[in-house]
Amino acid sequence: MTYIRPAFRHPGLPKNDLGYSRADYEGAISTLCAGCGHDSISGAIVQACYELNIEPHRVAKLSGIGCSSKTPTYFLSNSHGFNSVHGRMPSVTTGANMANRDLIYLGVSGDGDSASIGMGQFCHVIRRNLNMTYIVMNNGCYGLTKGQDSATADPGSISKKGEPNPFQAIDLVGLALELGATFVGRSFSGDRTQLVPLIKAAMKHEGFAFLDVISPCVTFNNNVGSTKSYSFVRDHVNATANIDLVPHRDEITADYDDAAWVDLHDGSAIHLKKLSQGWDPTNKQAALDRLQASREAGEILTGLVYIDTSSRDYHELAHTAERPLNQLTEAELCPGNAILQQINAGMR
Amino acid sequence: MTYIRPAFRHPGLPKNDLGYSRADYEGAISTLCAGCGHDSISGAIVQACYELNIEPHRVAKLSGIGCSSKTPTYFLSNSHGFNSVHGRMPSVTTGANMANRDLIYLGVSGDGDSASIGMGQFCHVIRRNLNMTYIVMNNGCYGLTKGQDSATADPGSISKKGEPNPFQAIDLVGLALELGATFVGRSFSGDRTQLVPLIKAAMKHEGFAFLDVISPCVTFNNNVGSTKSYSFVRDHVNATANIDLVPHRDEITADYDDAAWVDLHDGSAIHLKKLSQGWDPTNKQAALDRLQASREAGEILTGLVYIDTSSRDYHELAHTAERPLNQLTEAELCPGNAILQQINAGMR
Amino acid sequence: MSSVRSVNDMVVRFANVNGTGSASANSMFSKAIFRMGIPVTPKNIFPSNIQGLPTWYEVRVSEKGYLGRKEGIDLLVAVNPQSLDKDIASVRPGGYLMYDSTRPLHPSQLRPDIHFLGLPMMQMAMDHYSQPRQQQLLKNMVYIGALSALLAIERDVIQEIIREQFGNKESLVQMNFQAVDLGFFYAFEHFDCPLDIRLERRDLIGDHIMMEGNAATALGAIYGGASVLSWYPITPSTSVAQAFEDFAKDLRTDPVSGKKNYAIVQAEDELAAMGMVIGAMWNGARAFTATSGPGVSLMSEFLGLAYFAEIPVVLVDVQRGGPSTGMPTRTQQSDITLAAYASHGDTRHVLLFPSTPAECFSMTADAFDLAERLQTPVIIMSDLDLGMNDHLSPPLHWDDSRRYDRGKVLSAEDLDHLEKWGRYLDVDGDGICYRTLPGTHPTKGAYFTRGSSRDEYARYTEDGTVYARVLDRIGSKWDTARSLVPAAELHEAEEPAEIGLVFFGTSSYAAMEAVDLLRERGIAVDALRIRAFPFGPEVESFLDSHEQIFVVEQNKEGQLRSLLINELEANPKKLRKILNYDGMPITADAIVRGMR
Amino acid sequence: MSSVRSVNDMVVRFANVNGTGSASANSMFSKAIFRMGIPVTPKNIFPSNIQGLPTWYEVRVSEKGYLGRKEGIDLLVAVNPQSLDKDIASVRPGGYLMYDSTRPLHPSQLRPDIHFLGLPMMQMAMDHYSQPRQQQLLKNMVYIGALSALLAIERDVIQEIIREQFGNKESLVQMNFQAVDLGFFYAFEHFDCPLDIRLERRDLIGDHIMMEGNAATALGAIYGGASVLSWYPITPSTSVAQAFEDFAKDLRTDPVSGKKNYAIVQAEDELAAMGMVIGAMWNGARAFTATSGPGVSLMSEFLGLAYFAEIPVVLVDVQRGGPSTGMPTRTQQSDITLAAYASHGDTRHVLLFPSTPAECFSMTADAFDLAERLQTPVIIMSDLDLGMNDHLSPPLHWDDSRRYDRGKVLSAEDLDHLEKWGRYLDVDGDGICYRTLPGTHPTKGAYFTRGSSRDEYARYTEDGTVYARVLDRIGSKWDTARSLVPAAELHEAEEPAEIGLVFFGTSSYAAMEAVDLLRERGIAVDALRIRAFPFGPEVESFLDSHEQIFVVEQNKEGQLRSLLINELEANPKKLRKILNYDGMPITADAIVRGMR
Ligand SMILES: Cc1ncc(C[n+]2csc(CCOP(=O)(O)OP(=O)(O)O)c2C)c(N)n1
Ligand SMILES: Cc1ncc(C[n+]2csc(CCOP(=O)(O)OP(=O)(O)O)c2C)c(N)n1
Ligand code: SF4
Ligand code: SF4
Ligand SMILES: [Mg+2]
Ligand SMILES: [Mg+2]
Repeated sequence: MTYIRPAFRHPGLPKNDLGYSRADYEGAISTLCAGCGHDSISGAIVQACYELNIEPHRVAKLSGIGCSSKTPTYFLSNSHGFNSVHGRMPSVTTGANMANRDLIYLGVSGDGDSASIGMGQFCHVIRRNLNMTYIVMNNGCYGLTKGQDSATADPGSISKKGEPNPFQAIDLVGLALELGATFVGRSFSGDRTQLVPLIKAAMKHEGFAFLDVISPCVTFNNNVGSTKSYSFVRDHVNATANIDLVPHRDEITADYDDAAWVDLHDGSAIHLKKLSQGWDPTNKQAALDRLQASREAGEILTGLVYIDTSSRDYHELAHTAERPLNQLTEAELCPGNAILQQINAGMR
Repeated sequence: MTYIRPAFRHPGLPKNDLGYSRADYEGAISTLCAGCGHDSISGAIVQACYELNIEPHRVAKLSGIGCSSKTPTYFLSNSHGFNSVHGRMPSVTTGANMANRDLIYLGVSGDGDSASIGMGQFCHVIRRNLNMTYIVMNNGCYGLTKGQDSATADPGSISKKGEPNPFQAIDLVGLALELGATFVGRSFSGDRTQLVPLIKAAMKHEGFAFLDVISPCVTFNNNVGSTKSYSFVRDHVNATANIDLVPHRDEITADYDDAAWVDLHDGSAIHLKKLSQGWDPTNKQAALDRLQASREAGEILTGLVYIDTSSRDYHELAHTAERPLNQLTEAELCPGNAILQQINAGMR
Repeated sequence: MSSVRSVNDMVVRFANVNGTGSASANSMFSKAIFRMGIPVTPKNIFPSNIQGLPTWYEVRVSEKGYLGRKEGIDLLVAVNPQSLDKDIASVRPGGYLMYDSTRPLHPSQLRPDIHFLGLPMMQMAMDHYSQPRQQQLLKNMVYIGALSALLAIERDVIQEIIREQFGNKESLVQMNFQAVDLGFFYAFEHFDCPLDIRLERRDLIGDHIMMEGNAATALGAIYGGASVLSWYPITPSTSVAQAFEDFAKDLRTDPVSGKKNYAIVQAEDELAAMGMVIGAMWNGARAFTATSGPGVSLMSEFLGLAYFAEIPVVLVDVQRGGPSTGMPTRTQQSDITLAAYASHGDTRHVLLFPSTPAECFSMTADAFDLAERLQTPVIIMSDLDLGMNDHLSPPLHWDDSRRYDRGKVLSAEDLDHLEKWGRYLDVDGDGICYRTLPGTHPTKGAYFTRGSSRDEYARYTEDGTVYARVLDRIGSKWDTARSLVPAAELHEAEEPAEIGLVFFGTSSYAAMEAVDLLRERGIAVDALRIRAFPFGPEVESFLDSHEQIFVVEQNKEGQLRSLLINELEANPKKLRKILNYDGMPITADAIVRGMR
Repeated sequence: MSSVRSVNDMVVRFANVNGTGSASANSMFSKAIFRMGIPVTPKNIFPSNIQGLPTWYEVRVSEKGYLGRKEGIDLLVAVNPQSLDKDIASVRPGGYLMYDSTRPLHPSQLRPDIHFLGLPMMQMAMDHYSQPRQQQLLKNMVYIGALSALLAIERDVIQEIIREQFGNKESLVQMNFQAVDLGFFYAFEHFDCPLDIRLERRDLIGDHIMMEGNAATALGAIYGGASVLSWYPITPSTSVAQAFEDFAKDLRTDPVSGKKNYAIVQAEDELAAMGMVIGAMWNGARAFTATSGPGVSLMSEFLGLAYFAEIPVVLVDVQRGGPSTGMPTRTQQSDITLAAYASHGDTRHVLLFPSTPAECFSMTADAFDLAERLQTPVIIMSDLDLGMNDHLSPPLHWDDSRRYDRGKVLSAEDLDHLEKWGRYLDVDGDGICYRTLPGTHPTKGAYFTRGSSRDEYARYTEDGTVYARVLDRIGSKWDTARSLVPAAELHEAEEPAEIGLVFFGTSSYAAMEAVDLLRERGIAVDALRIRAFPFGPEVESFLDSHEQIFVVEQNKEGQLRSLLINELEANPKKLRKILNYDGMPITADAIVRGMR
């Protein structure tokens, strides 16, 4: 926001090493549905930045379009934000990073924004190993346009009754691994104990860090089979063909060690499988196998799946100067008329 | 072509079971560079269709933009063809297939057309398991725009001297597997003995059949290190900064059993690794592992990598009527005024 | 304090929080007035958000049948504390404010110049219902009940509507009856009902229906024979696709096999959606897509391909507030320039401008005939106001004797009898050539479709003369199009008028009302409702025959006016702009002001 | 037979097969004439293919310095059997045809009304060189040698050019010398040299240079301070990016670290390319992209975002033959409408129209100042003819005292001293607001950039009044733009003229020649070369002060004319179209014909 926020802070608030309180990392009040998983992730981002002792204004937060892409307004209000167009956050972030390699880039997107319209840009930003954290708030649907299926797995699909979504689901974690992403992790919006450290690790990674965060949409439940608990609502909905009632819900949380079944609002559940403590995330082949295995077991693997500790980011690969390009002086940019006259001479 | 081609055929020409001669599957004369790998693939397509006893007019051939995408003019001149826009062949083919599920759909694309601008559509046509054969003529560069690097592996990269292409190469075979393609194979333009059967198998597959065919670009060799043999030419090129000389070259061929090093025109070579005879292409996990292994060994795996023999195509998944939609009668399409009046009544 | 006296002539606005079930209750209110035979139009003014933000429902009741928006609110039902102050301020002097008196108003909020009607909605709901969700929903029915007392809405009409909605679920029916009665009797006891703004049964509706434009568009596609839909969700066009799917399930499921005589794909984006439409049309099925501004921008390259390769396309553009993401839940008519000339190079596309659900239906059905006849894209320019709000409309009608015009498509038999054929030969002199469908004939009629330059036999060429000749021939189809598209609708004043008013789409409601207002002031105005681009001769002569012409549009630059000037070579000096682009539907008053 | 007498005034056309090394030989021919101080312009007419198809190289020589295309070929060098018949037919009566007499012509090919000059090119090459590749290349030098004898090109000039090209590679130098001599002496012996169309040294070039527009554009970006380029290959814009990379390697590599003071990404497509430009400009680096029509169509949505979110953008559109893929290797000026109004909603973009390499350079450099000053996209409208052909041009110049105008950007210090700041507050009344860059200040100046509607403080809003106010303010920047863009260039006739000729870009060469041709016929014409959109007052007064105005364009619909009518409210009746859209550059004769 461009207006200066009320400066008053409770003196007693705890501060991080830079002297910032948690509130310095917060944003505007969320306008998402009460209980939306996305808000939990925003909270985790605030916590991670606070713990990381980041200067808020050194972060640039970018997003596409969707409920998920709205969240940058709800954290880091002292950071510049850019709510671009649908599915195009990766290219805008790439340009921003090309211009100034010194900022911390945090990209937020949704499963529709990244796995459908943004698929091409998602694949190519990985290929360039752009130094950024890329969070997909994955609810398996198009929230802002009222709940159409997205191309990613529906977290509720395991307990689904009746006809499943006919098409292949795209697993963004598997895709990122296949495309050579240098940091790949997955978590669940409600599992703050796992999520905060993952976000911190991602933001510290030198290169492209991808986080697929499962984040239930409390409002659009495209899973009719398992929704008895809503009979009253659903009667209204069916009757009026007008989904305009949103029951208030509490945030879903899950704090677990190894594996856990997490109940979703629609009464369905997802089976989260945490990578064991001993897991070595630097072994690509193992990561691919493990992922494939849990898919076959119908589990959703969470945790830090893979990291390339020797990652070299876009600028290293491209041999860009250390100093950010947006800080080059006019003298450094413009060769001057003398050289131009030599060039003219070559054209005669 | 819309003009009737010269009807004269040599009486003695061999014919297939439908009574068509090979010439009935040919197209206009190629305008590609002499020795271009793409022409070899066109030849293989002609051969495959001839051997498959396909009625030429039951095939619809579609492409994007590029040298590779020009090839549909060079085969099956009795088939309708559609040279669409750059990177969008998958969506146009999807629409065509939705309209008429009874034709045989052959999509031809390039590595630029599919792995860059067309990446999103490539991923999503796989997801829908559209019943089509999708051939990428993969030369690792943008031929028609004069040889810029593409996002796929450069076949010449193994012997490359000096600075390699800095970015991750996209392996379309690995990508297709990850996205759940039901038929995935790779071959080399010069290996007709392997290629023709693969194309036949792909065209018989019920669902999305992907073939990554390595197809050297004889003209744009972005690999300066290994091109001594061209010193004369290259002198001119450097001197005039004007790549306008195209040496005539013979098509590169390779017929091999297990593994082979194939020399390319630029003096570099690619290491092709053929899947052994005993290979079971129905095991996904094995396919993923095998692919990963050969990547690490710096080999390019060729052959039929994976097939899902129980594949159900888009129309089966979507429960579309058996009869092609473009053959529905007006009576079947239009509910008539009586029903409309009932609908009106409901709106009062 | 002065109070407003009127029968069947008022603006009632509901201020709610979105996601609280108010929409269904509010629509019952309009429905009831409709059932009482009184012309009514509701408009949703909703946020680009799912839950918790202010949303308004504005209902205009007009004995004279004026269906445009009107300035000034006579009665406001304030259910949303967030927007309460703004809502109180929006009531016009002498008007009424009904509020939830469960929490009393702050004295500072009590405007002296309006009437306050306190109704303890939440309290009553809590007293009678246990579950919070029931309380929330039925609270809405309580104020509906109170309104029925205050405005004299026939109670059995409301009951009838409730019955229809909840059908066999008797428990729900009773629950809602009770809630309505609670409100009704509370109002009856506490206020002197009915107010002097009130309703009286009339017979002014005739056989008209109440329907959203998007649903009518979807039905038009069904009746027009569309069997392929590819789309990507975007407000305000999403409900076109969803309605098409619902109708298709009912009307297009094969009775025998139970399989679908249609195919719908939710595409990965708008580019792909348009690609699928092009592929399906090329292959002989009727296909369409629906989107809004951002989608049309993304489809630009493909629209150019369809124009130049001469492939039929039907595109529905439900316009919203631009540029860019703009105001996704507000209305505008600001994609006209883009739609008319989309894509690089010299292109020009056929546009249709519906103003009522009935026209959404008929024009969409017609669009398929036009597209296949002309072998070019046809774009239906609807907007959020028309598409997503209930509109009073003439009933939909289909002439069963009508046959689809599939345009110039050659069958296998035709090909057998043809001496020579070229895909792009203009044999009939109307600029339109004969096409063939894939798989038609074993040896004849195959050709190569491309976006690059080709000769009359579809052979690739770089010969400039041939290229220019092909461009000219494609251009000549424009005259054929002019003769086929729906003509503009002329409304002449009784006495000869020097002033002309030109408008299209949803501006028509306010524009026609403005014509009456001006007549009452003794100003004669001829009105012309544009229904399509290219413009017919009637438009040209209208421009010629008037000294001063005002063009009413809901965009900033006067985009239709530019089209008129470009295409009809009209002198810009005599065409004046009347514009509204704040995202709310234009009003008659604004038009009258604009003409001063 | 009549023969054509002329000195330093001719059209010579080379007919080759592409991919045979002819381009370098042919360019030596033009270069030699240039070095002899005679005005010359070559044009490549090449296929959309890499090898084996016909390609032509057409050279106009004009003592008077006319640099447009001219109809009628005086001398044709026929090296391509495929196109031979067509080539023979293209020579104008009395003209010359030089052909490869290694294979004799068929008698039927011998036109009685032209002169045939048989040169056994291939034979001579085979006699003297062993390797086939050498033979193919040096064959080209043989005909260059023959031409030097026939047209009296100074032999040492040619040798000088060969030396420059092959530099230290003495073996090559000698090989080429020899080939030239072979041709020279053969011609000298067999024909009476020089012909009556011939060349004579002059001093008409002055300090002019010979350069391709795309290279000049790239240099303009270097001098304009661009440090970020994102692009996607497409003919005819590809060489802009490639030249930028080459220049950057030389001029922008950090002397100390050897690292790059620039970043170039070959994007995955044009949408991404534009996204990267927007991201980089938002972050304070000067960035640009170059594309052609199809790319601009794909960038439409992003251009709307940049317009509405007010982010500077520099886009180079090297136009080619549209619509769709059209004629990718031919020239047109047919993206004007698209570029001016790209994207949905009410948008309008600043356009610059260069006509010479010198202007490609200066306008590209200026575009960055304009874009950052106006916080909006600026589009440079070049075309294939200007971009990919060598043009005679004034030398490039840079004023070292000039400083970049980075527009209204607040530093940390500025922010410290600011009481209150809103990203979209129009404090100066010029419609342009102060922006901040990410990372500037710990507590002040952070804001949220979005394509959706917002208030003056960048807060999201759905308030229609605020929304309309913001749209109006953005619109008001247009007047500021008008005062900043380069003014149109007026060429007044000696005596007062009633006829006005309006043109832009590459149409200018032929248009200025046409003005002279008309003067010779006693017709006075005032000429106006448009250089930018929005149009300045000078354009308005030019339209007002002429009875009859002809607008010359290389597109089918008269797109610039439409802009003039829309934006200046000019009466269409007095603006007549002179159009050429066959993909070849327009000629003076065509313009004169068009004015009849
Ligand atoms: C070009 C374009 N097409 C469509 C839309 C409409 N739209 C807005 S958000 C959205 C999908 C959002 O889904 P997702 O990214 O999963 O976010 P979520 O709301 O589920 O968090 C769509 C299709 C748009 N804004 N722009
Ligand atoms: C929208 C668009 N952008 C760019 C181009 C220019 N273009 C033509 S072909 C091509 C790349 C072709 O590469 P590939 O698909 O690998 O085909 P190849 O020529 O290598 O066989 C490009 C970028 C275009 N035609 N359309
Ligand atoms: S609709 Fe779903 S995703 Fe959007 S805010 Fe509500 S709960 Fe979250
Ligand atoms: S440029 Fe390369 S890809 Fe294109 S035709 Fe020539 S050899 Fe083939
Ligand atoms: Mg989502
Ligand atoms: Mg390629």
